[in-house]
Amino acid sequence: MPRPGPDKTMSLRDAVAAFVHDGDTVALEGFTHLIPTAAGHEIIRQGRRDLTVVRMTADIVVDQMLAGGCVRKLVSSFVGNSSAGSLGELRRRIEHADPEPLEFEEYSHYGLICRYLAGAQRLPFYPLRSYAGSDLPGVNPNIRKVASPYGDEQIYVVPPVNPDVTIIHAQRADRAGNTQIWGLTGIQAEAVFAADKAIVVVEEIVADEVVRSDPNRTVVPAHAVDAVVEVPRGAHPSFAQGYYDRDNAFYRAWSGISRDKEKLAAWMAEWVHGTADHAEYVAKLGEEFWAGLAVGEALSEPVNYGRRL
Amino acid sequence: MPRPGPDKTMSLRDAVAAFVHDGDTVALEGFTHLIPTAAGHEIIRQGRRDLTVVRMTADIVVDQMLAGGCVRKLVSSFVGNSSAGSLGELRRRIEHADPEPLEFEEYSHYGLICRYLAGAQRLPFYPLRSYAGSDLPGVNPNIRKVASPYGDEQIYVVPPVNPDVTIIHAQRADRAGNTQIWGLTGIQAEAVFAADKAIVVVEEIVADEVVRSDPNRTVVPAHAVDAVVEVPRGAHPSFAQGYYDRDNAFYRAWSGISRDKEKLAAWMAEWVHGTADHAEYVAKLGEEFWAGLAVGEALSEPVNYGRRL
Amino acid sequence: MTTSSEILSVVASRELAGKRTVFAGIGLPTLAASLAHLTVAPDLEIVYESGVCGAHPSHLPETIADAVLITGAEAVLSMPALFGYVLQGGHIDVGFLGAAQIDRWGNLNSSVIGDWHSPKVRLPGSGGAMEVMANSREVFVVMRRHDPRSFVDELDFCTSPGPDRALADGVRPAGLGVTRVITELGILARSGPGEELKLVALHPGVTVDQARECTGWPLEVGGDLTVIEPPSEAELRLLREDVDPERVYLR
Amino acid sequence: MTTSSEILSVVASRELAGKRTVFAGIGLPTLAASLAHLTVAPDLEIVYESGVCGAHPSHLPETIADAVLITGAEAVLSMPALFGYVLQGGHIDVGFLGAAQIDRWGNLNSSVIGDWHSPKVRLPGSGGAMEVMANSREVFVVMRRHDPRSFVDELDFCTSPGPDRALADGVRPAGLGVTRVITELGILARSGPGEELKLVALHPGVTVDQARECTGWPLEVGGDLTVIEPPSEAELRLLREDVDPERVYLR
Repeated sequence: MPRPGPDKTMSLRDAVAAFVHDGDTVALEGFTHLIPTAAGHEIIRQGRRDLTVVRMTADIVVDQMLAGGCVRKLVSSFVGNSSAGSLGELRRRIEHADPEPLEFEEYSHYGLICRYLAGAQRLPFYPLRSYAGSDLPGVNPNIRKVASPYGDEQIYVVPPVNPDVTIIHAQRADRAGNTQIWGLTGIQAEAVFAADKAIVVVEEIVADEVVRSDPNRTVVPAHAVDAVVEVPRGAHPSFAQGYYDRDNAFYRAWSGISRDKEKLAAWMAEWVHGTADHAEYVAKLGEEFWAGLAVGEALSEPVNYGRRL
Repeated sequence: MPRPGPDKTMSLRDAVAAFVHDGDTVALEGFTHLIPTAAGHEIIRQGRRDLTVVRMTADIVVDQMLAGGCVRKLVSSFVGNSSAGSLGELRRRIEHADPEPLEFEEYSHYGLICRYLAGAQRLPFYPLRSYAGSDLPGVNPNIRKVASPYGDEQIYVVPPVNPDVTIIHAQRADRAGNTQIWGLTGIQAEAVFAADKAIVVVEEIVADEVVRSDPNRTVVPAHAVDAVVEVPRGAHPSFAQGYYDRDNAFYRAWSGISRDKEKLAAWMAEWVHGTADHAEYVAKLGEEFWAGLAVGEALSEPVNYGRRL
Repeated sequence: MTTSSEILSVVASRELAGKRTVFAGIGLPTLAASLAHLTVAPDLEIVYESGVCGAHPSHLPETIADAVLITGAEAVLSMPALFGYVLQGGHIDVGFLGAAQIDRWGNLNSSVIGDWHSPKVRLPGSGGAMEVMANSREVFVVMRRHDPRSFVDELDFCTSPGPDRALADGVRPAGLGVTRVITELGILARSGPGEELKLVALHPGVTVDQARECTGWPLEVGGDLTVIEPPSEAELRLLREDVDPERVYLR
Repeated sequence: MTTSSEILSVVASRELAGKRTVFAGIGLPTLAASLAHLTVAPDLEIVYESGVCGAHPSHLPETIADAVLITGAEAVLSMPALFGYVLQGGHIDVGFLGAAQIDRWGNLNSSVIGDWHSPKVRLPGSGGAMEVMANSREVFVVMRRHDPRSFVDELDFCTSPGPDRALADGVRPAGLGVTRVITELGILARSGPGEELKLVALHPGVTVDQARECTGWPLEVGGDLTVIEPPSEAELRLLREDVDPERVYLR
């Protein structure tokens, strides 16, 4: 029997207004692929303050949110502009408390993954084979040790993270929030399940039939999603597999932009505060620019799910 | 640069001979879907003894392995013939030690899932929110408690399981062992990663290009697989999504067959010991029978992985 | 004539008013949930233990893993995701469970009759029942037979403990445990930890004494004991024509 | 003329003889692994931190998550599967790491120069480096610059500890830690816990004294100190024509 799920589609402006509040803990995930940049920019436009941002790879979008004055605390396992250089604002905040200090809670990648795993599973802690002998537990009291009840082994554990809201970017979803991702799927599902609320930003909202033709492709089921937002090219300068490629030139340029406070302020004024929304940002980049990131076709072979005769 | 992986294809006879030894701990997984029946039958034909069998849903194939005299100990979270009745041999072993006792280590589904998760991740234990107040920890000393280091909370934990060999059935794999499953994927990936050796039995071995057209469909990567075995219809009486449907009539018949020791012995003699291999078992069932389990077409819509221009 | 299966399905469906997610096995629970979706809970989604979310089956499924549940579904999840993120993660409003034995606190036995070490009858065991009990916001139990062998003073074995037993074991439970038991005689209910199951409703023509005789503990009666409204024409028509037209489970 | 990148890639590739799985970042490690696949390790598979296994890229990738690594790959794994099952599960023979500082036990710093609480330079941090160190059977480090600022007597901060520090912390390590450090001067090596990194090989023309001067601890020399065989014609041809024909990383 057909069961159209509830329609959770919203504009990005409304979704951020409804689900991101001053002082919230906000997780933005996407490992190099499908970084929710458009959502980060909208948070800056709406002037959110005192956020705790959780993100495994704190990269350009985090540096921009820092420059936007949105962030009091960062929880991360890698703070850098990929392999393309430094994050100017982040380094000023940490190295010089300029313009103000940044609280930084530091993990390794798997440590932060395990925090999401614990959060998604409502576990009080999650064990992992990292941290033994590292100086990190000395500067992060959240990293603790537990004795195994099956021998004399000890193991480090991390506590759950349960963001007030998790924001991810994906290739497509239906109106109810069934979200499909291909290529790198990262930690998106766990970050959504760990959160109290979840916003899914997608390249395109598709008909229910498209999603249902391949239910294994659904990384996040509708019941875990609160808002579905269509923002084409919303992951720029990162990429969306099969939609557009990574803007490597912008990654390389970011070190230079962010190193200089005035350049950075000018960039923010022009590209974030100076655009009403992501559609304007996309249009401002221009069709010639986007043609340079266009990708060709490499279709998956269909599989047969079968039909009872 | 093209890199043809090593060819791990073998016959089922050779794979069982090479990787399943008397006294081994053998995990057979597949939750209703893709149950590795053909592999269970080959283990019986080769007369393996004193196995510890790990399987979440101990159902018909386990009852058959018990009847074949292969099993000393069972680790499971559900012992029954789906919703279609009882397992005669299993009940005789447990209720009457007839013809001999069966060691039984009992869990809940998530408890056994967590044992695979711990095994796959080389963790000394895995926490879960089950067992509090249950009588199961009283009869299974492997289920223990740990105090959280983040408050006064206590939580039950289970130890890892690391089978000597895990056997799964899948729709398809390439010769190197990259294994693709759609429909219910269950606990197959974790059961393989937890094991020392892994045998993947498939409906069909496909060209490398088929697998590579959709890498997200690969549930188990080649480096975790030791043998790839092509056995069409090797999951009967369970089903393979898109290949053939479940033989519900056989499930319903099993209670009657297994309740009666002589009937059971006759069935084993005819269908397992009386067939040289699964191809003979399939042929003996006959094409008319298989036509009754045939399924129609419901193809997934292709997705675009993209190609750099 | 209305069958016992029809009555139980309809009564259970009404209890799902306004719920969003239900964890259900095949049979009466899915009939109840499917009917509720058409009546009192339009946004209801059935989540199956096999990992299927948002199924749109072409035929009535015979198992929780039936191929027809997968084709056309909205999502199919792995076991770790289904049990870890969805169930233990707290996304299930109502879990349906059955059992061989239930006690006054809603603790359930699905493991053995007799002693676990040498049982008279070996039953299937927990499966995911323990997880459904520990993690759903509340649990509904549908028991066809209401008799003292099933409604016992003391369980032979506690497979799936309610929150009272969890608390006694030092663990703070996530949900309320069993809140509704729907039987051929009526409805037993409790609102959560610390409370016994009380008789709150009877089918027309059933007496309090009958219910007490069929219950293995001294059954208390709730202050607001009601008579259950029989299935309406509309409910029966939906059940018979839309939910299970071939009467696979409405036998 | 042979460049320093070419020499380091060739020397590192030789150390991969017979290995099956390598965890590598983009740059010299992938060049070394790709060359090894064509020479001394025909079954070698590169596993990327992003989750890609068995990549068949159409173009030389610019990051470990480059779209060209995904299209046509044999498998793409989620982060929990990649870090939990593949890496922590013990499926990696050799992990490649870099660092700002290394000490004589192969402990690595990629977090800060100066004090963590108010660093002179904030570096990217662990990423997955700590996990690669803790879980690979052994770790190779390629350091372009061999100088006392990088090869230090004492780390400013220990991000990724070797097995000696893990043992001192009461945890039994899974792997051997750093076994090879390949630099512009030569190769330092140790076979596992309890051993210091010793100088075992020098590039032609480099002296022991030079290596000692460039190392921030009193560098011991292994008994079998050898001179590194320069890249062969065949190795250079494969590297230049097949692995990185556009000289993206061979700069």
